[in-house]
Amino acid sequence: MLGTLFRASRTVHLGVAGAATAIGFVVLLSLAPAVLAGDLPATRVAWVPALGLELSLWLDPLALLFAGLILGIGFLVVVYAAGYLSEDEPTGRFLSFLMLFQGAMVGIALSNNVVLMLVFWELTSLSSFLLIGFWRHTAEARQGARMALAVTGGGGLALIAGMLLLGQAAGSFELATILTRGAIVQASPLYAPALLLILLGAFTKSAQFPFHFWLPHAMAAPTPVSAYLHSATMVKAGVFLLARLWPVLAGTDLWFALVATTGLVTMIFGAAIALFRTDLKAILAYSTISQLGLMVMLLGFATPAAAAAAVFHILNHAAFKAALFMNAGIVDHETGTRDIRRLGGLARLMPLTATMGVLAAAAMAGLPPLGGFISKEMMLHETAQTAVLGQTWLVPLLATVGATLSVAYSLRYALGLYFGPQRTGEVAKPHDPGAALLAPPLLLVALALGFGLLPMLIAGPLVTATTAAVTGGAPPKIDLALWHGLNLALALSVGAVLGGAFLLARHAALAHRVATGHWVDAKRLFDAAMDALVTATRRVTLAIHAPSLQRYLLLLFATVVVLGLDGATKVGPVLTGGRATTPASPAAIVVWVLLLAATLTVVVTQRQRFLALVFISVIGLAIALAFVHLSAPDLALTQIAVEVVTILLLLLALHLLPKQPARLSSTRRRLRDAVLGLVAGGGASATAWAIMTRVRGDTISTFHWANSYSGGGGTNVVNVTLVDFRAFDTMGEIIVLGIAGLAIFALLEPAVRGAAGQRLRAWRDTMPHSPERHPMMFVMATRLLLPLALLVGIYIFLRGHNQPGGGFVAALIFAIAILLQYLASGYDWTDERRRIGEHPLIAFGVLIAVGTGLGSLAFGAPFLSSSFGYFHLPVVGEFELATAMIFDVAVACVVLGAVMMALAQLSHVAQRAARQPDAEGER
Amino acid sequence: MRALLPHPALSALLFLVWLLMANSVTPGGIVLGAVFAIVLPRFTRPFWPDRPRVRFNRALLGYALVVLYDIVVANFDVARLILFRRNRDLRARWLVVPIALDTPEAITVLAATISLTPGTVSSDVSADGRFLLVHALDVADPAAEIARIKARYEARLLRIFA
Amino acid sequence: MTAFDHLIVAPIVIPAVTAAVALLVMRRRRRLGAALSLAGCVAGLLAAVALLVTASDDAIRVYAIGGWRAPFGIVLVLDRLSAAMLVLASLLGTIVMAHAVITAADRKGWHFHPLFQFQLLGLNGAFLTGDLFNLFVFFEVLLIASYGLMLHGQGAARLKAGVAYVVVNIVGSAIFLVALGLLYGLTGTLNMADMGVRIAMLPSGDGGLARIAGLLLTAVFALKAALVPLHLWLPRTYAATMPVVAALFAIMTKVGVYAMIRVVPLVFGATTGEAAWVPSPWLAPAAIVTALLGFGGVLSGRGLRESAAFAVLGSTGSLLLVLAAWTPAATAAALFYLINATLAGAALFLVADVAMRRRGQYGDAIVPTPRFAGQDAVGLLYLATCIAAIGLPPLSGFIGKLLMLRATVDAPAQPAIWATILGTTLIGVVGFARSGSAIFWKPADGGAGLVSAERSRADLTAPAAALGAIVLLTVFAGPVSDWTAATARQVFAADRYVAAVLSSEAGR
Amino acid sequence: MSSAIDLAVAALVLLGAAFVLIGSWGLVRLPSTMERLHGPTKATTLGLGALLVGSVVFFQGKLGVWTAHELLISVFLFITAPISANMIAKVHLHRMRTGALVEPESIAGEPPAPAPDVDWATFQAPRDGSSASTAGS
Amino acid sequence: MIEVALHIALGAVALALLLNGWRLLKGPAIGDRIVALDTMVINAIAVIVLIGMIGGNDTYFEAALLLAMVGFVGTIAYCKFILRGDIVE
Amino acid sequence: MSLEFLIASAIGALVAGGVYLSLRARTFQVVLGLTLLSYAVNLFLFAVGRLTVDRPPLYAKGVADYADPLPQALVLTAIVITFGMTALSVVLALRSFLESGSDQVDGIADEEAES
Ligand code: NA
Ligand code: NA
Repeated sequence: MLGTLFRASRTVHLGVAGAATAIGFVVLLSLAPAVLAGDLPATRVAWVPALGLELSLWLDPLALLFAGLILGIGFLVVVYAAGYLSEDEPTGRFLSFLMLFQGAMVGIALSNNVVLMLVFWELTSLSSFLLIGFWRHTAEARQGARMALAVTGGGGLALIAGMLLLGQAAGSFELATILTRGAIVQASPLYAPALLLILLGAFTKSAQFPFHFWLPHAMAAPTPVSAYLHSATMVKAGVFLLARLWPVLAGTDLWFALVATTGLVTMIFGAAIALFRTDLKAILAYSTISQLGLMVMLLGFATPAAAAAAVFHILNHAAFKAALFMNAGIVDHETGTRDIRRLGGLARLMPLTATMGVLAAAAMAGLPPLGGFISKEMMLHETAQTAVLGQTWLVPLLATVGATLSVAYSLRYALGLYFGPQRTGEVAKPHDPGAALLAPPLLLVALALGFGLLPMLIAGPLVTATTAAVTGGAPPKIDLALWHGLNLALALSVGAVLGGAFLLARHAALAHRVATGHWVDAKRLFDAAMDALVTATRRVTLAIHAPSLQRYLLLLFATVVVLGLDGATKVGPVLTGGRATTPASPAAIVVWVLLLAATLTVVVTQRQRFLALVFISVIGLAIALAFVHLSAPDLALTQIAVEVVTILLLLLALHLLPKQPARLSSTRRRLRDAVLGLVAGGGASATAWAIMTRVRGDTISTFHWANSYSGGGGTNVVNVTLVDFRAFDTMGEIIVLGIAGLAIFALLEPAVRGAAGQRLRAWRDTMPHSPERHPMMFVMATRLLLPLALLVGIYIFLRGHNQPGGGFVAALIFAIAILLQYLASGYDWTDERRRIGEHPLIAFGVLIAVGTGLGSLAFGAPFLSSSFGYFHLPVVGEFELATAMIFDVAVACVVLGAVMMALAQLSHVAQRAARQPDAEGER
Repeated sequence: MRALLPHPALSALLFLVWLLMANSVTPGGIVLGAVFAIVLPRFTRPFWPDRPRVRFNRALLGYALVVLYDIVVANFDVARLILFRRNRDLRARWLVVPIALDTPEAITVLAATISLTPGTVSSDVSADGRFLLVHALDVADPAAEIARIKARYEARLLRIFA
Repeated sequence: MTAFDHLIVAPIVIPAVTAAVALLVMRRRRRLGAALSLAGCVAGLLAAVALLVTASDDAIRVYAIGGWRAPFGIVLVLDRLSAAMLVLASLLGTIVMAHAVITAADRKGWHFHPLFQFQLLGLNGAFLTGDLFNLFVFFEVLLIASYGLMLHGQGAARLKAGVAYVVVNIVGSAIFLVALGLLYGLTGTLNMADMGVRIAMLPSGDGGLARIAGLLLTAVFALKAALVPLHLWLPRTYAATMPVVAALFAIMTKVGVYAMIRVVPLVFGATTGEAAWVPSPWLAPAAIVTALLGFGGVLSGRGLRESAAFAVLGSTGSLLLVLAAWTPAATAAALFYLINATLAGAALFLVADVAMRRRGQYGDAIVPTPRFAGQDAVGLLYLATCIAAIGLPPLSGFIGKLLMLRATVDAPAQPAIWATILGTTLIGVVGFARSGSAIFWKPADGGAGLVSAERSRADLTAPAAALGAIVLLTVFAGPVSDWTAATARQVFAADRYVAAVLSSEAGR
Repeated sequence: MSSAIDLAVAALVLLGAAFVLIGSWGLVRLPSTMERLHGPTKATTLGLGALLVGSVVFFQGKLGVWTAHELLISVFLFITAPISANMIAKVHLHRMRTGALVEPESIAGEPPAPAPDVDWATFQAPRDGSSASTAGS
Repeated sequence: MIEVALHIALGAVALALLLNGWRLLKGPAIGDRIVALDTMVINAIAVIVLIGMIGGNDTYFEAALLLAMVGFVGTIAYCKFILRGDIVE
Repeated sequence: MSLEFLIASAIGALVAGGVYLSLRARTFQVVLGLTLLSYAVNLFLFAVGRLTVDRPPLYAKGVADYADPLPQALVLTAIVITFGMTALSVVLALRSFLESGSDQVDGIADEEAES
């Protein structure tokens, strides 16, 4: 929302944010009476039906409570931020993140669809990441933000799984529906995993042990954020979730064991640490952890009364903890430090701040007459009702320990800051800040006080209604009061206060022991784990993804071999089919021997590259002969022509490459590759054998045969297939060739500059050369051959439709005829005599091919439909014209263009490099 | 005529080749062949700017017959050498043939002829274009062989390439 | 036939003509060529959208090229799946092309525009064709165009990576041909619909060969899709090429996925006996490792492009993992996620490009830099893109992941699938948070800001547009997911496809 | 008539094949490259020539099909074969001169120089303007 | 009679091919190998002609023609490579 | 020996050689390997139409026995495409060598350069 206002003034930012929040709060207040009276305002807009995700919002008392907290405190935080953030901070960015966060939190509170709630849930993680990292230049902010994101975002992912399972078990993603299906869910086998995953989400968000460690580091955020996120809102999302799903999830032994235990442990653990922190915000952060533990524990008890206690404590905690954070922020703001050891006796200098701070701390300590006292007593009362492992004393005792610790750290905060010897941090005479900083905490402290003095009036109806919403049952009868008579809870409470005072008195000694002890620091563990993860991942990633083509190919071949074996062996393999084999003539066997020998020789002589090329020629020749023998004249023609061009290409490249490089592979590797090659070759042989010996079934080429002449106008079925039945393939094929030409041009054109150009100029052939460039006989013969070859090419082209031949072979013949001129007379000589550039040839070829295709549309026929006719001219007689021949012209154009482009570019790259203007400068 | 057919000999060759390829003599084939025989030489003219004139005379016919005859005879001679002569008895020699022909085209034809008749292979030309290096598989008298080549082939070629 | 029936060839004709004309024009008039090329992209997009609208009536349209009816000729088939892929490719192509023109990346070497258009042609052809060999041909078109594009701008690292990319894919093409040959030898047909029918009727002794063919095809598609262990080519290729090209390549891996979605249910579907669902047992484990390695790579990436490349890898892994269940629901979810992953992957590279342009000598390395122009705006774009790529709310990646999770709720491998998807998301979140905070938050020592060549903000247009597409996908996630669900149903109703193709009136 | 054709065809084919074989046998048994170079010329000329003529006769006489492609094959071979031989000889000369030959030299030994201060083109670039030079044309 | 003659001829040519192959493998000079390859091409033409005659089919002659026309290009290129390194100057 | 055996074993030999060569550490050998592989693939693709001697697919009325034309058309397409790919890979190999001075593809040169 504020994103667009990035450049607007600070006042505008604050105004908009404050107003938006205030309006939201007011709207909420206006709905509150109805909600408390039992109304259930709701709205829904479909979003992703396939997911069961819809924008479904409702406002029940629990939602009201949370949304109210979020918006109310949110407004105060905006006001506070106005005083807190200096002029040069980017308020626009800050507030837009804050508003995003606020919106997401309200969304969690109001969601009536669990999937929607997940959306908001993860959004809060994200926006808190941005807020914690707001002061991004500091390492703590960045690390804190990342850690918060990792832990809460990660928990959120578990929550996603949990919620989806829950929805699956309940048969709906509508929260209202799910809440009514507790029995079904708890009976479902999905209950346990769902619960575990959901708790993971809740506990991480609410910083429950052992996921608590991110919260203190989130304190790197600006204080308004800490006040907001880490006291009032985000961390409570976990608690909210537990409360929200109470009717479906609570009440089982598993719930109790997990939730209550985690809460209790967290309560004690957080409090104990809080006691020994020296950073004000750290003290508050750990206290928050502890307090959250308390709430979680209460919800874990799964009784309505405990739920009521939790609800009331949520209210109290929101009030006093936000106030405390703001208080700490003021102190930090005015004194320049948050180190409690460097502060003291501030009460005289900052009386208003001190008053608020002391009152809020008292609420946190659970001292009367503040609301904190009431909720703590309710808590102690509930623990007294709870037996674990048959022991009734265990839980109350531990809870009292937690309470004791909380009294101690609260008092330490209040006394350490405001009383005792005067220490003022960085500043000589700090003083109370302006109204913007004072008013919000003041209001909150007043609230905390009100919760104690007039609990039933201020909070009674809300707590009652909310508790009912949490438990999903009838509104419980609750009695919020400071005095419930002399009972065990009061005794425990008093004990806690006394114990706390005692602890504080011995604090110095204890702190020394704590400081000298060896403690496992969760953050350091987390960091170490993260670093280890990153290092390990990087190592694995680098090791796996080494830039080795050999490895890529090895895995590819191995995969294919494994898959092939899997395919062949799973079902009973039948190797040889029923088709009669064809006896081989001696000539065929000889050609086969030559092919095998040549192949073997290529492999053996691979490092003598020139020789290997000679043997490649032999293989090509053998295959051409095989095609002749096996009734494939078109293939033979093509093979012969392509072979020549390929050899020229390879020779051109070889000229500039090392000719007899050293061996690189170890014997072991060569052995491995040989084995792999033999296995792959064996597989290929077996497959080929299997298919060749099978009786051929009915094939679509029967149709091609039958329709070649009547429908395609040609007797060479292969050619008709290429230019008619499957002309579309051919179009793609010539485009491939055209692209190859273009890509080769693009590769070689710039090769004469830069490093490649230098290398080309520095390159000296190691072979001694004959001084003769253009042998006379060769030159003369090629000049005679040019028109002859062109004529043959034309002939092969024209007859292609009916006899072996066609545009492709014709173009190759043209290309070879021209290349011969290059070979004989040199690049420059030939190049200046050429008539047509390769680029236009390719372009026009493609255009002609597509144009032929489109031409048929004009006649209402599909793309690339051919037509042909027989015409009669005087003298000439009857002849055939077919659109397929135009298509074949396109083929010839592209092939000629691409082949010429590839070879011409390659053939004179060295000369071009030598002629490069900067060639002189380099020497 | 000169503009239409810059190289009548080439055109004739192309026309003949076309008919051979077409495998039949139809009116259509003749028309097409004629078209190509006219167009291709013009199209490829830049690649052979100063083609020598070839005379269609008796020398040409005589030359062709002589060469064909020599090829057949030499084939049998060399076959005998390959089959029955021991390697150490072979009298392989380099022949340095001085040539009077003065166009590369004519020299090429001479060299090609020598190569086509088994037993002799044109291996190189001197840098000044005045000698042909011929490798002979088995000659008793190099001078006589050189004289034979000059008399039998070069003399006729001098009359064809005027 | 009405003129509208011919529209199906537009996605092939438009780029072909644009490429050829651009090739002719570019030599003398660069700007005009670029403008034509961009116009070609837009025209292609419009045609694709029109086809999408056409396909939404659930009919399967068959167009017999050359008038030769299936299975004898090559037919183009327009169904929901092909239409959706066409739109996705065209949209991506238009955005990327715009970025190339805006940032003048097209002038870093020769023939960018023809190669780009041919690349689109190859993609569109692959999506439309109903013939397996024709699919191979279009694979080759899109591959060789991608080789050219990948090498655009050159430089030692790019060339070196290019060699590996090209060679691996050439081998892949060879395997494709073997598989094709085997299938033709067994069934005597090349039309995919016909092939499925004929495989179902093979004598039992031929089952092994059919299985081999199916698995080889799977290997080929897996290679294109970069599925472990055939993924090794991807990270270097994508990281070494120009980011704008890599952005277009975001769809390349998806072509492999598309091919699997198209071919497996049709040719190796439920009725094909011994060959039924033949790739299944291999797919899921490979996909799990792919997702892990992909997002692990995001975590350990040293540069923005590298981590983006790994993110593409990871997303492919995730979606193949879900796809491997071979149910309509899973396929629907995977398709939705595929759309998101393509756009998000492209956006990642585009943002990386923008960052590189502004960070000068720091390039895309994940190290702190002095402040650079537009740091906040680029940072914000990066954040949003990462959110989409990794699948956090509120963008469509999240919806995609939720859909995938839901679709696999009943899958036998559900715990593994869920753990992989969610676990890799977490790894990715941590990874992107690291890279983002290092680049956009952490200041380098030495205070002065970077003076970058980039002054205008025009280069933010295309990434913003990609993001805009993602936002639209999010907002209209409902209709889109309905579409993908209908698409998946269509894909799995192979008999309908077969009936449409083989009984088509079209053709001779 | 038919038997005469049969006989002619058989004779021509066998003659051709014999020369092809003898040529290749020469390639195997002759002592060094230059001598071996003489073998294939038999295959090119009389070997293939006889086969091709046999083929013309065969198709005309036995199948009634007039084919003349065979003659074209000979035309092309007559143009190209001498060039191949020439180039291979040049390779041999070049290797011999640069001392790259490890195998026995030709029994003819080193070629004599054509004239004082003139060498063969393989060893000395053809002089401009001479008929051995193709530069400028 | 023709049948027998053709098969004998084909056998002879095949044997010739085998001899070429032997020389090709053996060398020893690069020139020997190139000669062997060149001869192999010529003999291959003979094979094609014979196959055509045996099958009574003149369809294959274009292959032979093409081989006669372009077969030597490879030979030349190999030679040029040895002589000059750069086959196109 | 049958023709089928000859072709099948030739395919196997070419595949074996192709696989081995393409696993070598330098680009040129890899290109040679690819060439062998493509020969093998073309032969295979051709062979799936079954082997037929002396029956080229040239249409004539009444002829029922002919070589399957379709695989031939496919192989033609494949040959052309393979040629394009070979050309590109050869040029790319050369270009890469010129740029970096190394024709190795085993990644070892890169690691040296990086360290
Ligand atoms: Na050159
Ligand atoms: Na001779």
